[in-house]
Amino acid sequence: MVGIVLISHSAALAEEAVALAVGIAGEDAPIRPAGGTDDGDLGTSLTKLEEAVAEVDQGDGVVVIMDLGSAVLTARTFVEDRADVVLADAPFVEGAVNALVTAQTGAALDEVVAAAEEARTIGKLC
Amino acid sequence: MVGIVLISHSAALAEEAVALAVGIAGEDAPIRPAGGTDDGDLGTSLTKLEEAVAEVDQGDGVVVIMDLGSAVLTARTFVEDRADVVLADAPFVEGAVNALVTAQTGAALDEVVAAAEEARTIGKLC
Amino acid sequence: MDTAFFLRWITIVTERVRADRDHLTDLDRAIGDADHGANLDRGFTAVEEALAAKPPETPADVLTTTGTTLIRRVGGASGPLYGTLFRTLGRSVGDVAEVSHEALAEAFAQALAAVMKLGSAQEGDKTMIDALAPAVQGMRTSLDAAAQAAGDGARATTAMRARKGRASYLGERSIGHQDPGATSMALVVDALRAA
Amino acid sequence: MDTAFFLRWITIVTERVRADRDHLTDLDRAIGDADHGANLDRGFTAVEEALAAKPPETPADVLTTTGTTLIRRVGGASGPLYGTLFRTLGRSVGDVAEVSHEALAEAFAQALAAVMKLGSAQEGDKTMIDALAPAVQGMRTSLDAAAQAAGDGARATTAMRARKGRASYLGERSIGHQDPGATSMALVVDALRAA
Ligand SMILES: Nc1ncnc2c1ncn2[C@@H]1O[C@H](COP(=O)(O)OP(=O)(O)O)[C@@H](O)[C@H]1O
Ligand SMILES: Nc1ncnc2c1ncn2[C@@H]1O[C@H](COP(=O)(O)OP(=O)(O)O)[C@@H](O)[C@H]1O
Ligand SMILES: [Mg+2]
Ligand SMILES: [Mg+2]
Ligand SMILES: [Mg+2]
Ligand SMILES: [Mg+2]
Repeated sequence: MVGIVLISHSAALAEEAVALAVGIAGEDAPIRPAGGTDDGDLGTSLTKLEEAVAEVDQGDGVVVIMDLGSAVLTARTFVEDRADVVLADAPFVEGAVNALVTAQTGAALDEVVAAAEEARTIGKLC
Repeated sequence: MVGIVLISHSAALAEEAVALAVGIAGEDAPIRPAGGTDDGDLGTSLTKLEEAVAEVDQGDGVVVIMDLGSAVLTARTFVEDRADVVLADAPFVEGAVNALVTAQTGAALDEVVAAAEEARTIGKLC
Repeated sequence: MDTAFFLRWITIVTERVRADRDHLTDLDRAIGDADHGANLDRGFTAVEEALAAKPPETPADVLTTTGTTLIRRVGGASGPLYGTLFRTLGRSVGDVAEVSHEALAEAFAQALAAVMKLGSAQEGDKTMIDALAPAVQGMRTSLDAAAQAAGDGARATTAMRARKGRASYLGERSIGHQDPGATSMALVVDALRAA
Repeated sequence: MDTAFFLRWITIVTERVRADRDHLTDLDRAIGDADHGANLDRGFTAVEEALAAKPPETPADVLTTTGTTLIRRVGGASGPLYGTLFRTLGRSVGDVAEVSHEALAEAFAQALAAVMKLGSAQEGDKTMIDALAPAVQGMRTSLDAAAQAAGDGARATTAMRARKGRASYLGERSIGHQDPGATSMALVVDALRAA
């Protein structure tokens, strides 16, 4: 199955977004948080991202969802030499839920990315 | 200033999203989380929403941003009889940051709602 | 149907929700988050307390107190939805001592519209609407017909694919399980004929 | 310019970052999150250790190790950006023992393009690009001209409204403060002529 990593400036936010997504979609597909710096401060860590990607990588590709700022830059730097890891331009929480739900159906990498990105356009009030 | 409330199924997610937004935008405009049930379980609480709205209400209106499911239904029920409280159809984390940043400039209620909703369309990778 | 009738209705619903609590939660375990029985039991227990604390004087009092309490105490998606159902019933029957069958049927039709609007759900989305909408049709004839239709509607959700609520995230995998909210809605409507 | 030249450059940058740490952090306090000095100090301290642990054999070694370490250890947006700058310099100068002025100027031009692409930033967005882009122009003439242009560019950010990075969230209120990243970039470029 496709793996999912949530990278955020905030370790707690990434963890809670993972928990919410797992609460909704279950734990069949692998998803991990990569938040905060190596020292646990606010910021992002390439090392944490690498570790999280390695943990969720089952050989079918990995989708990374970023919140803002340095998370985006760190993720972009990471995928420069990883064709099997794709960044989704998606809302952090909603994209994570959609991606996990889709990954669990056994969908392919591009389908999981598309599901995450579609979260942008799904209205909550209709 | 316009107040902002984040309502989520998860108390921790709402708290961390508030913390991230405050970390980026500062604390000039009021923002509060309303997550979880009255008993602290996963779910939503009208009472928590009412309390959070009361705390951030400075007379200039309040924007509520919801994550998913029962948070949307609870928020919708709440605004039935509150014309000064508006629901933003926005991504949870990104909408919160944009709303708070805009509220702090002293912007009006409709501008803060628009800022939150614009977060849908702002690409992270360009 | 007077205040005592509506109080009996709510009491029977409360008892049956308590009795079926685990069954409703099991249905929600299959396609949701395993809390629907617990949510409704918490909600109706609070309703029981609220009605005991301040005895209602009219049918509308019973219905409005029930709805307002459910919105506040259920904690899940079903809280605002059932809350809106009962509050709309209360508003529709109005300030009278006796509610005619026709007035109740009209109130249910209005409540259906309000619940559909709140949840943006249609028939066929595998939600409580799939029991409530046929019940509204059946109620044009009798409470028995309404109960029968609600039960049939709930059972028909098994074959549906969820398009609203948590179960919608399961997509295809939501097929083959009866919807918990449609099941509890059939219970609520069925209790009317026992009241 | 040989391996020793590039090592001296990085050493001077490390020392100056340490000396200016509080100033850079203060600039970031005004329009960011008050960590730019701490971020770069942590990053270049790690670079110092990495270069000491495995002495580099070529200019490219110095530059690549610097970039890779910064990406991994800075922790803020400036980490991937400065990391990409140094790694692109390393890739551009290639496997040589001596780098000509022309080769360095060309490497800086390529690094500018890579950093702009990574951050999707343009000149005028009030970022490190506003010091780096004029430095690349100046470097066509001399290291002195580059340093002068980078410093002027950094100072010119004061009047700009931020369009990228955290400061962009401040909108109008970002005007009137010099950008921390542009300030550190001017320091980095200036250190070249002291190396
Ligand atoms: N948008 C909606 N419209 C109508 N009914 C809904 C909607 N969302 C959920 N439901 C109903 O609510 C039921 C779930 O209730 P419950 O388990 O108490 O809430 P939650 O899903 O928040 O845990 C579903 O089985 C479905 O019938
Ligand atoms: N997208 C970007 N493109 C170019 N430079 C950027 C970008 N985002 C941030 N910067 C630069 O990074 C500096 C901030 O670095 P730093 O404080 O270390 O990171 P953070 O903002 O994550 O705390 C800014 O002053 C700006 O010059
Ligand atoms: Mg449930
Ligand atoms: Mg629930
Ligand atoms: Mg900073
Ligand atoms: Mg920072």
